[in-house]
Amino acid sequence: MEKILQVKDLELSFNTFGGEVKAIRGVNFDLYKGETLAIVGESGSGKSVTTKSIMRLLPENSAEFKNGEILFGGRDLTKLSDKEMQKIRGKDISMIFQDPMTSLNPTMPIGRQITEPILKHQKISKAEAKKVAIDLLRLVGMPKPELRMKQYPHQFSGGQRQRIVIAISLACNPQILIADEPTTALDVTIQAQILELMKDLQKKIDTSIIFITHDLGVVANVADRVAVMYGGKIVEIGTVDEIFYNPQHPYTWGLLSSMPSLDTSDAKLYAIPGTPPDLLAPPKGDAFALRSEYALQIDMEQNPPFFKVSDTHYAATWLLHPDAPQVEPPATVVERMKKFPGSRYYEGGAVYNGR
Amino acid sequence: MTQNLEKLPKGSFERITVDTKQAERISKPSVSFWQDAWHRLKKNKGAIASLILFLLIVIMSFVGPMISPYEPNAQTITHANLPPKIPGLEKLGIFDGVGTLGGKEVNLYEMKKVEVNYWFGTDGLGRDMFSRLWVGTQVSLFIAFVAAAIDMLIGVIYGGISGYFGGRVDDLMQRIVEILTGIPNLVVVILFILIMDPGIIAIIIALTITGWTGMSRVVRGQVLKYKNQEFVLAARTLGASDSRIIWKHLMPNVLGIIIINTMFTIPSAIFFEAFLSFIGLGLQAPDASLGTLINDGYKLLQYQPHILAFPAILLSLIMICFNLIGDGLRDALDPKMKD
Amino acid sequence: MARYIGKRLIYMILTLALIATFTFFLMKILPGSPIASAGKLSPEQRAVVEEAYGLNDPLPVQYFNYMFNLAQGDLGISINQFKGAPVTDLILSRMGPSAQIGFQGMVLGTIIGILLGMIAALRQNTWVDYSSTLIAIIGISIPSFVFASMLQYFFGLKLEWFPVALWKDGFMSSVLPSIALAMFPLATAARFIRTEMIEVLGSDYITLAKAKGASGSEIAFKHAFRNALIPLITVLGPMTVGILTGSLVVEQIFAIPGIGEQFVKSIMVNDFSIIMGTTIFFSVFLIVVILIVDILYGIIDPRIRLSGGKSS
Amino acid sequence: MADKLLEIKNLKQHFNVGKANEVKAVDDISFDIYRGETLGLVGESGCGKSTTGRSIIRLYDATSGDVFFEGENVHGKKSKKDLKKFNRKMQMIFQDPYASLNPRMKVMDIIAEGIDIHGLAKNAADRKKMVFDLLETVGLNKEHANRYPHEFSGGQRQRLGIARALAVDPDFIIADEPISALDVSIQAQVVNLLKELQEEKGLTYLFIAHDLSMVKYISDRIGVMYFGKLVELAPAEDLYNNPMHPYTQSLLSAIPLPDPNYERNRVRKSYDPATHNYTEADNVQMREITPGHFVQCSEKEFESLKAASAVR
Amino acid sequence: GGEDTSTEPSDSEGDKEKESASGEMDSVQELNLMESAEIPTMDSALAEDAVAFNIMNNVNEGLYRLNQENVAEPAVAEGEPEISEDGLTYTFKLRDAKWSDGSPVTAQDFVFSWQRAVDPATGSPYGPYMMAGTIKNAAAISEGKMDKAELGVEAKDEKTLVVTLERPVPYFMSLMAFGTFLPQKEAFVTEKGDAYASNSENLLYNGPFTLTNWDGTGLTWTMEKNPEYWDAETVKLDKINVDVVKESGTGVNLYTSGEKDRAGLSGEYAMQYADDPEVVRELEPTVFYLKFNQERNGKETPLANVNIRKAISMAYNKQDLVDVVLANGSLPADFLVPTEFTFDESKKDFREVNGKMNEFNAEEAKKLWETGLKELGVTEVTLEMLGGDSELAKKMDEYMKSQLEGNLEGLTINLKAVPFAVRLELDEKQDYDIQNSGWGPDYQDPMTFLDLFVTGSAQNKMGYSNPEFDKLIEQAKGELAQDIPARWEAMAKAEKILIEDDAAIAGIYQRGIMSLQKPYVHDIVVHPFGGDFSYKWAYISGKE
Ligand SMILES: Nc1ncnc2c1ncn2[C@@H]1O[C@H](COP(=O)(O)OP(=O)(O)OP(=O)(O)O)[C@@H](O)[C@H]1O
Ligand SMILES: Nc1ncnc2c1ncn2[C@@H]1O[C@H](COP(=O)(O)OP(=O)(O)OP(=O)(O)O)[C@@H](O)[C@H]1O
Ligand SMILES: [Mg+2]
Ligand SMILES: [Mg+2]
Repeated sequence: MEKILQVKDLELSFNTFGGEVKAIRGVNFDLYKGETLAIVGESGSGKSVTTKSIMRLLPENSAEFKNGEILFGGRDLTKLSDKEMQKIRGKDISMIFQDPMTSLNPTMPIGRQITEPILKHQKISKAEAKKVAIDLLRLVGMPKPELRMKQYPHQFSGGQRQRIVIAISLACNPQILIADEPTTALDVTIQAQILELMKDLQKKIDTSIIFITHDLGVVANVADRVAVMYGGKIVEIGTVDEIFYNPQHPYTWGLLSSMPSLDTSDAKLYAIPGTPPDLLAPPKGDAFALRSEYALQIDMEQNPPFFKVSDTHYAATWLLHPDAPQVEPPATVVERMKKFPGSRYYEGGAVYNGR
Repeated sequence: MTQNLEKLPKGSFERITVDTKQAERISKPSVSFWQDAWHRLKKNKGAIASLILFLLIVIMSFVGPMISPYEPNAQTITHANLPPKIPGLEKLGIFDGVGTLGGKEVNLYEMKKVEVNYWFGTDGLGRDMFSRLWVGTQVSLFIAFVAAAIDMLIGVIYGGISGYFGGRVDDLMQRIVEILTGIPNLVVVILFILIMDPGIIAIIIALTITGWTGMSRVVRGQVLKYKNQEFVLAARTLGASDSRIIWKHLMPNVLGIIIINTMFTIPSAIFFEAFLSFIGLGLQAPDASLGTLINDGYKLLQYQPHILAFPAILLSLIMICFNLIGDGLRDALDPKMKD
Repeated sequence: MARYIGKRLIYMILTLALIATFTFFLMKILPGSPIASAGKLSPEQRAVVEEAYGLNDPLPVQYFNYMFNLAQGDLGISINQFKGAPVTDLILSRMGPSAQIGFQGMVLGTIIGILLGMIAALRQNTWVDYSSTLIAIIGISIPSFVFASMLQYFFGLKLEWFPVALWKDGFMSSVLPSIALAMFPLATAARFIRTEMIEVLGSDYITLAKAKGASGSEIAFKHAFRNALIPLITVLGPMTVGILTGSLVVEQIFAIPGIGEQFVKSIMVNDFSIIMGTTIFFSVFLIVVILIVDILYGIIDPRIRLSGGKSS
Repeated sequence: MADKLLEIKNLKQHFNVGKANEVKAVDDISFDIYRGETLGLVGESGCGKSTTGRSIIRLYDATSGDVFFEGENVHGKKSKKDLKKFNRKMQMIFQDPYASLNPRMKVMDIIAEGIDIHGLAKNAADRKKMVFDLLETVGLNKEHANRYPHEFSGGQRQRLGIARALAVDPDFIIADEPISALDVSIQAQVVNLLKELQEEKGLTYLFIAHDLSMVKYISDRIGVMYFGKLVELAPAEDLYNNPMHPYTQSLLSAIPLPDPNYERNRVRKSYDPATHNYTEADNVQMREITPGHFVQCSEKEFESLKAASAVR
Repeated sequence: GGEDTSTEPSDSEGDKEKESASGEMDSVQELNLMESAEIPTMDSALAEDAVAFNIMNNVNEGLYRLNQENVAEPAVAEGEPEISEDGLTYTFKLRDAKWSDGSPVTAQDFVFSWQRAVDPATGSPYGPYMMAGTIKNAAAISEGKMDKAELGVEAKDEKTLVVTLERPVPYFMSLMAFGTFLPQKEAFVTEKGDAYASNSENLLYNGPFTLTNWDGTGLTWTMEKNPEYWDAETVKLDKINVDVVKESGTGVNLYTSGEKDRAGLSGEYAMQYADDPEVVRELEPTVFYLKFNQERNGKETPLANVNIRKAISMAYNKQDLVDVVLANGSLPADFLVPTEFTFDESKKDFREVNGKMNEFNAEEAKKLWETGLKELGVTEVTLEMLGGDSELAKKMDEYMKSQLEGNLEGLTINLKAVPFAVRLELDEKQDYDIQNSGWGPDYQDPMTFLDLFVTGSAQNKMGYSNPEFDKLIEQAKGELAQDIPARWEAMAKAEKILIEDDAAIAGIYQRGIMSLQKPYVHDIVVHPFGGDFSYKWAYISGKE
């Protein structure tokens, strides 16, 4: 498959007066054409910063690229000028934000907000742009789009607003669509509609989507591949089945077990204890170790490298080191692993051991 | 993404138990909200410089009259209208006692056979401008602070009550404010000053009558915002009384805005007093304020610029200080500016 | 909308009536007689003269007479400043120049202030920001009479670009006074816009606009400006008051036949009907400004427009 | 289970009554809460869940209807003392851990607020000890008492909120979306804590959320709200396995689960209230279909639902 | 009369620089002037302020007019009147003067105008003030006790006017030059009704100029040469453009820029321009003095003690005051009746007759002060000094305070500066200790100053009463009216009692005024009372 975006060894810090916040501490991933890559991880793990750095939307006076590159179409986005970046934004890469209530300019009719990127990036007349915008609105399922073009954001419901934001992001048929928690502010029924819509649209224009969320249910729904972030790093990355049915990183285990499924019994939920690491002074070694019951001595000293689980599945935990002791994942995770043919707990006959 | 299989020391892979209680640590040192704000304010060079400058001005307003050899109100009529002269600076061509007389540049000290030096010159009654300037600063600052304090008191209480009790009370109180702002405040102030004996008290009262509406609006807005915040609701569900909610919950949160607003009220009070002295309703002679000094001086702009220049510069400096401190505070107290 | 304005008009009349009442009684506490040479008359003579002006009626009678006439748009006649001149005529003849310099000053000040504020916000914490803040602060910290005198001296007398004073050369005469008046709105606007812009620039829809590929200036003007303007609109009212206060000083210094300087004079000489008339006139003006501000509010902010006016 | 702790009868909460923008946030709902149970309340955003909770605890004065707590009418006129007593027994945990803690107060004072109001501590040392104990209970430690809320993470703050509620030793706690603002890994901490506390202290919860999977996990029974009305109320398992109201079905079908295989096959049902085609005569009300399973339905629907459940 | 609260106007007799003029008149005879306030009214019956009287003096003319030497000479009156033995009846013959509409000025016009001025229904403040006690029955009419037709003025025929007085008035001719006694044409006034005098169109003129472009409330107007004026050939100016400029700095700037031909120099500006060659100086007959209130709120003040009053009146250096503080050519006033104002038959200044009284003498003041304090049995006295709120007034009061406190141990002065209207009110209520007050003459006689202080006068208001003083004034007004030298002596004696013996008031200074005037402006005449200036003789020469 074609790699459309490559993020290599990305390190990024914020210079605050409290000191240097090392928000991204070496992130690597590729994005393939037409796929949906979900990024999950707890609050503050660096999901938004990673994607904003792709768009270069971070505050210029405090954010600083420390290392690494972001390759898009052969160009390193971290090195482009503002002008060049403006050409890419909205055209090749576009973005949807979390809160539909605040993402739209309250004093501008939505029609103009949709045509803005079209007029900006394509050489077409205003009338044509308007037509495109109306089509887009129709595409995202807005009834009577002609009438609604002149209306202002407050005249739309949350779900409708999020559709408008999606329409804006799709205006120039971007190659990459970044959706940063696009449904967190919506309730489940509307969330479901939006997710369906995004999937439909992806099929139609074949964009690659980076989808950020911490809702694992949503991930299971939309993602082809999943990256799990913790403390400014990706700690595990793999296909959606691999992550959900054969997770390797204790943090992923924690995440998966803390979600009750509809048939979870009355047993206590697994809860990850403690608080996320302080990125002003990130701990030596594995950032998650302090909260992990699977911590090893080495976690305190050395950062785990990525261990390959399969061609598509990697995890950064010392537990995958050949010398590491075999540990028993939480019960709910074991339940999941039972469904995965590559896992050691697989119950379904022919055993293939990835290790 | 390479598989790292280098040999690691034995024991590296021993399982350890981490104390998850310890994971609830907070690594930052404990700071109070105000310490935090102060911390951020300290980063704001403009605000800190202003603060220091302002303190200097305050100190000078008390020390100034003392270090000057002349009393602020003592008239030496033969020494009237002298330009500034500071020994030591003469060679630089400034503060050398040279002034205009009948269109010509002359050293007025020599002409009038004045042996002593007046650092900032003298006025038409031969009073030392240096000590008058600082005494004037005292008065201006006093007016400003008292006016701001009263203004804060009324504005805060009025706005607080209006916002907190809401409904009819709020409606009524807001209509009253509307009417008060509807009457051009100049009318009220001038009328008041005419009715009362002119002087500091009259000025302060005049300021108080009209000045607090701005503050009350601000406070009301804040109270409206906070009174439905969940922490207030929480206090209510705990059975907290209105007064407890107002004093323990609302006031500490509104305080920041109040302080900021005061920073902007103070310069306008100083300025307003200056304006009053322009229309002849200011302080009673021989008391001086920056306002009256400027007012005395602006007619002499072309001939004795020193009489205007020093108070005008000082007034501007005070204004700038307050504005920058106010700006700094706003940034420092803004929760959104949290790192 | 019509209903809304209608309702507002009723409120306005109510407010006005209250203001008139308040001022009326305040006036009556004022010391001194409105008859200029009262001091020269014997008590009998004085009583006779005061009778002629209806000043000897019981207070309630005077009050009701005044309010009754006011309701018919009659502001009475001047007692000592312009003997027998109808106050309405006086105000009308003085309104023009005041309105012109006030309006010009307001527009000039607001526009420059907005520009300064925007530049400051866009270049936050750079020297551009600091110098624009400094200009704004100096703008308000130099009293308007000093500023007006300096303008007159340098641009009128020394450079001869504009007339020194007097209301004779049409627009040219209005330039310096307008500039003097512009300082207050300039400073206010600059400070407000700066704060607002900084706030708006941090909001989500600005990030979205950036994500669309909009350039810095497009973001500033197309997206941020209008939203930053909303709070400025609310201070337009107080700003107008500032202009009014400024105008009496400026009118006096530039010898402009305006209503402001006239007003202070009338207070000083206790010309009851002029004070009342001007107060009412100012109040009407102010209330109308506030109404306009509220309507503007709706124009600028569609959220308010469509819900039919500000609720508070 | 038979012990009714709370009875809500025909509770109505309308806002802006008599105005054009009247909102019937809660429109005639009735249900009981038994001692020791957790009643979950779900529904889409804005359907009136919070309002229900707040009306129960008297943050709003109900438009009409009654709330009986241990047989006493909460909404009847009460003396300050009675109210205080009631406030001790019923507590609330709020949705937003950021907004629900006073940013200017130290944790010690926040948690001790209830202790202070009700005079529960004998002396300062006792008060301190109580706060430390509470912190311990919610999994924090003594050192935290000296800190300000902004120094805590979201999950920790929510635990502070819980500690505050627990300080007065209540019987009944309304938890208004206590986990919605938290991220998944933290949600579990809070839910676990709530469960533990319930077991330890025999608490009764009204647990409001819109996330059905978490609600189901914690609740014994679940009520589903739709536009101010309760449309279905049933034991948790029952509701999940056999949702009867079409809205409940739609809601359940929309919840994404962390299971890719399941997600691939999930079919979402949509709900259109118009399909009911209710008329005046239909007498729509809550009806018990199977024991403990109530559904809002018309007479006709009642029959068919009953028939359907009999088949199962 | 009364205190001139407007900024000092001024003038100069252009003849000081006559040599530059060389008599050549410019072709453009246009003068550009400023006034310090608007015209409140052009109705001579209602006028009471300097601006109005000044303009009326130039656009209208009464029986008499002050000439270049400030002597009242016949104007509308043709020659001197016939005066009856008892000095109570004056018969004036009128010359063939015309109104600006071409109609003749008749005796009836005077009768109408004077009756109107004294009629209480008109509400004129100055009519009653000027006429009561002078013109027969005026007082009673003004109080509404008599019909206005009873006023002692009568038109014998078109051209003969007979005036009957209450008592002999030696200075009656100078009164006839005063604005209140201007004629008004009845037909015109009735026709215009309320609109009369509301703008320059609704007025008739019989003076050297006519008023044009005046809208009634505006800041600008013009005076144009009146072709119907009987002495039109003397008038050289074609046009006078006037603008109201209230800010003295602006006035100076307008003068400097060449826009205006003359600018008054107030306060600070006087000092700045002291050596300017274009400065002209004038001494006004306006005198400033301290009023000592002896009884406040029904209680005696320390000022009831004559030694205290005397001490204060000698305790301030008037010379320094006029030289340094005022610096505008004012004179120290050790008197009440001003210098260069009134002269006896031998042209001897009244001042020379009476000399100086209570001159500055710190030593003497101190002694008196101590005596006074002893008599009062106190060591400290605090007094409130009421003053005007103008720049200059405030500055002067500050000086006074410093002088008094410096020279009199134990004295504290609290200054209170208030607007004029407020000061009047306080004066009226006698609610002050010391008041810094001023007075300008209403007619050319010491009496305009002296009778202010008789017991119970509207100006007294300070609890001063001396029967001897009252008697002297009474005599000067009555029995001695026709015995000029004796009258003169009585008035001199009265002034001595008032100032030297009783120290009821204490002189401060006689106001001098300084103005800038372009060298090409000639022969503007300045008057001590009534209208301030006459432009009848003025001309432009050397501007081109
Ligand atoms: N402008 C900034 N200045 C300083 N630190 C920042 C800034 N933006 C983000 N950070 C820090 O970078 C880290 C990563 O933040 P990021 O927003 O990427 O988290 P996230 O994974 O998106 O979390 P969430 O789920 O809450 O959105 C956090 O510790 C945050 O405090
Ligand atoms: N004080 C109020 N005044 C007017 N309307 C209100 C008020 N409080 C709530 N509402 C309205 O009542 C309805 C129910 O609100 P409520 O907060 O109870 O919903 P909710 O179910 O808790 O929603 P969410 O899941 O978003 O918290 C909403 O339409 C809301 O706009
Ligand atoms: Mg994020
Ligand atoms: Mg809610």
